[in-house]
Amino acid sequence: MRMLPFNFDRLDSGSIFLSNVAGFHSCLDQSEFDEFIESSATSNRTLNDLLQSKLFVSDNDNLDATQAALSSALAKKLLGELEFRPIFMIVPTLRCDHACNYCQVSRANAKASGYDLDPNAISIIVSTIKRLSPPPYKIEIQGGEPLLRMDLIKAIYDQAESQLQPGNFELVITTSLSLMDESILSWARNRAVYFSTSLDGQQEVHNANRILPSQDSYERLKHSVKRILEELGANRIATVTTVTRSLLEAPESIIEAHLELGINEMFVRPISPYGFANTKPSTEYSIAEYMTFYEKLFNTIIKHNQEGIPLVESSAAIHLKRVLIPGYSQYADLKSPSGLLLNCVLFNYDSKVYGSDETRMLQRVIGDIDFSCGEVNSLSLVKNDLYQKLISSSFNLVHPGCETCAYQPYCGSDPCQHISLMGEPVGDKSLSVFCHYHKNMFRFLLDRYYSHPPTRNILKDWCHG
Amino acid sequence: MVETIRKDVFQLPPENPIAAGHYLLRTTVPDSSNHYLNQILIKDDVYSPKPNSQCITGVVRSSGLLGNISDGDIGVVNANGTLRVILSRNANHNTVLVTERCNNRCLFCSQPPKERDDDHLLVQAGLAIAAFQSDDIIGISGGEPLLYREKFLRFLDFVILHAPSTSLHILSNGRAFSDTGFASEIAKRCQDTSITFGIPLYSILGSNHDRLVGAHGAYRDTINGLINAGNLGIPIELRIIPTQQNYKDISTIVEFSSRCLSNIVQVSIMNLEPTGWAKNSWHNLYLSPSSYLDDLRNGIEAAIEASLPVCLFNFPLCHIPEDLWPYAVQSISDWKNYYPNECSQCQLKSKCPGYFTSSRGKFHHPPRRIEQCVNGT
Amino acid sequence: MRKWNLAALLPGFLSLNSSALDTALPQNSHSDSAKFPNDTIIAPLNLKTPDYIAAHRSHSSHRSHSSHRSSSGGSSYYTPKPSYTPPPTKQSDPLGQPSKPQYSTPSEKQKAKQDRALLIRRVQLALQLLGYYQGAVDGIMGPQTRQAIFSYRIDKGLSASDLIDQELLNSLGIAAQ
Amino acid sequence: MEIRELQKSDYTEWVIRNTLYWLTPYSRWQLSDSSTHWIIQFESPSNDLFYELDKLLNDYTLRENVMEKTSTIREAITLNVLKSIQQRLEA
Repeated sequence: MRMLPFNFDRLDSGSIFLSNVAGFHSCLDQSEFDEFIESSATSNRTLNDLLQSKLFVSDNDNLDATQAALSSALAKKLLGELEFRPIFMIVPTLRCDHACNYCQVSRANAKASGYDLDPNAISIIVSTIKRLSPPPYKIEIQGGEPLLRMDLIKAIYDQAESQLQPGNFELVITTSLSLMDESILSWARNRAVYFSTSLDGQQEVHNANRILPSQDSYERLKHSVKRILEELGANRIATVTTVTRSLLEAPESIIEAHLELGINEMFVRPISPYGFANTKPSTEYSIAEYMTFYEKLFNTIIKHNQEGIPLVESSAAIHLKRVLIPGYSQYADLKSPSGLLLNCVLFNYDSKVYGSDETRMLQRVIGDIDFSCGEVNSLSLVKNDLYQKLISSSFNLVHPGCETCAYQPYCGSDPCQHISLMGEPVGDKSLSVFCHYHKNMFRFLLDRYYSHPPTRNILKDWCHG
Repeated sequence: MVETIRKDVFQLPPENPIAAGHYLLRTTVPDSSNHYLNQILIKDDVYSPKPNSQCITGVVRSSGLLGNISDGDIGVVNANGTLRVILSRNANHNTVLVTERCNNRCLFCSQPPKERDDDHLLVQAGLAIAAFQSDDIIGISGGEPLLYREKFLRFLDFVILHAPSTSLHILSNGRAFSDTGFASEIAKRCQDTSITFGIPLYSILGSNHDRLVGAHGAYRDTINGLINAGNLGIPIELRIIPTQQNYKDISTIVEFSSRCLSNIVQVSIMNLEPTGWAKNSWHNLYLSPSSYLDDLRNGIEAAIEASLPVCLFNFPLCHIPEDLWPYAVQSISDWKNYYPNECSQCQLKSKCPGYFTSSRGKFHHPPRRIEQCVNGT
Repeated sequence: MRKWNLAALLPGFLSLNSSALDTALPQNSHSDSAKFPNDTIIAPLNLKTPDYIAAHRSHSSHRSHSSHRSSSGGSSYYTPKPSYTPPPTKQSDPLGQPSKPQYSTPSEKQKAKQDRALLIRRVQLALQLLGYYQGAVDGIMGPQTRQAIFSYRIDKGLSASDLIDQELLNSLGIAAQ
Repeated sequence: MEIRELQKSDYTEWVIRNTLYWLTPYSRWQLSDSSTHWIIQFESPSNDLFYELDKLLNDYTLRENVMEKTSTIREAITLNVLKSIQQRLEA
């Protein structure tokens, strides 16, 4: 028997997680692992067959075929992740009614001028979208607070309907919902319009993060979500939770907030460590602290599931899907090369076009480099040196630190984060927040998946649901 | 005699004997000769004068035959005076055999191979397909059709030229595709017409696959072949037949296909058919689906996870649990498909794949009670 | 440990998507596997319908992979049969369109001639199918046809000649007229 | 400040460098060597650091063991794939 290349990592429960370039994985216990390293076989015949079927080992007769299979799989994976399948983001305004502590997008005052999209640009933006990719289209309206310019959102929808054809696109509005009203609801009713909103916890936590002059961000959100659920249905609203320092101590607050609003699915993530976020010492925490929090949150969610309340945490689902589902590469953060440009094209309010939400933010902080790929009228995506360099340097297969990591085939790369924190796109993984976060998520989730069968069944439902 | 869904063999009336060979069967008098095959006219038993046409080679008076064919079907007359309908417009599935030669010796081969020159089968198949002019799918089986190599490329060219609307589904062990040049030639032809290859893979353990197909080195060729074919754009239906030797490998075969192979258009999991050599070692091969349900389910799950379409073939519904019914398809060719008497009361009969006629006697696994009591109530 | 330099290859990687990323292209043009000649190892780009999860938050309403049933049915190989349409006849073919009206039977000689042409045609088709004959399927016993018959007979160990006889017809599996 | 000396006969440079790569978050370090030893100087030693050091040394030694058996195949696969993609792009 001939051993084939693989990487490994130790899970908390003591088992050892193996993966190879083709994306196969397997879990061994310590003694099986030792035997395998020693002699390319364990004393468990069934396990040996499994390891052979997953291309961790080959019989000598078929070595060339096995090698060809590994190559074919790697090529399939690389080409799949190179596919250009962008989500199109449009920023109708940078103005916002909120003044949040950690606002990731530098915002503009609600009354400021010069931060809105020129209505005449909309038709060009939509025709550019049509030229760039085949249907279906997903158009995400970003901000600022886009509901400040509902007129522009409607114009975008109308343009999309006439140029892209109904049924070929959907519009996702990312909004705090503070300006939601009945007229918006009735407009959305028969249109492919979805809402995505930030929910940072229950009243106290949410209002501490999401600062409105009237101090009632949570109440407004709660009312709007209730109306969306009543009028449009549960599939029209989704939430994102950004974990701040104050939430770290109170994971159950997220769950309670979702239950209070009647939403079963949550998407929880750590605060972005970008240098340009208004990070004050009070909002900073380590990934170790985050994982302690996440573990509590996760355990409570699983407990709810076991008691018949079908809560879903989507970050967990996304990480596991990357491992369990061959070809799953729709999540821009977890792919290599990075999802920059390949998964996202952003049309900013000032007609500039960016390859991700983060690049337009980087632009606000690092003014002397042009992070855009030009204006919508003079777009040059391919010839842009900066994006070539960024994407080129985002293949984690060859990154120091990643090449011996067992999660490399499932992980991604974030050149923008590394630029913002370390001044270069590859980053020192030993200090990288991106690496710490994702590595620990994989490690934690796979441990739970393999060491606890009841949890495993719930996680399977999340991945397949 | 068991009642099949569609009868396909008929004894010809002894008067006016028809010479052996392939014929285009006509129910109306043709006004022109056929380029590819001689034509015979099928009439009912009532005597009528032989029609005055130079375009037909003979007349068969048989109501039984007439009732079972359509104008334009293809039949083969044997020396013993029987006629077998090989391409039928009424059939759920048409297949032609192009060779009996094979480089595998599958333990459950339904068409045990013979080592002799049988190029004439390829010629007859080509002429029959051209004469049949179907715009549907015709199955090509063997033997191993790709043993023809160059000739098979000519055969495909012939079909593309003379029966351009006909799609082909070709059963092959895929070993020939390990030759990249040959695979590219086939791939070129897949651009011109709709061609799918049905290729079996029985295990990702090379020795296990080789043992089941009775040929050392087969796994290696088939794996290299599947990789080449898929990556070159040849559409592949991947076939898995669970036996006692490989039922545990179902889900790893599926995961392998989804990670390493491209262009898998369908994964077909097929219940063993008790014909040919499978009968010899039936008791060492056959495994009742109920004894490997978890493996079956895991395989289906793995396919769904990877967005690979998956189907169960030849599984009577009463042999698998209800959650797997959506994947079971009625697929047994109608001329060898039957339902035992016990099935007559079953409410699901119309949706059920039923049995192979060959599964009678000691190979039969009788219908069972379905949990919800739909069987026999 | 690495002897190869991936970064050096990457401008190429990017140009993989250049057709998609170039807005100067005509409408609806997008990256397409067919544009790239396939190599043995490389899988074609799969243009599957994406299961969108946005960089931020996706709406879970469109999870394409959960459509369990789309796969079942196996209907791709078992579709209902269309009704029969007679084989096309070529205008240029005298045999396909009998020039004489039905009431006037052709002479025995003429019938034999037509039968012979039909038989030659089928031999030509069979030899075309087996790769021996590249000429026109015209029912005429020309030099190319004779050469093809000769080669075939030699290959199959039949008696060496360029004639159509029962031995040849049996070998090819063609019925005599 | 604390110094660890590791025998060169026990650990290769590959193992030492990969191990140290992941120790940066725990402490600043400096590597030097004598003819027989790797000499590592840690600025802020701690129990966590040395626990991690031992674990990493152990695991990278195992990885090196695996690499020795598999690196030829690994290189071949990666090169083969990249070359094929490149060829297709240039075609």
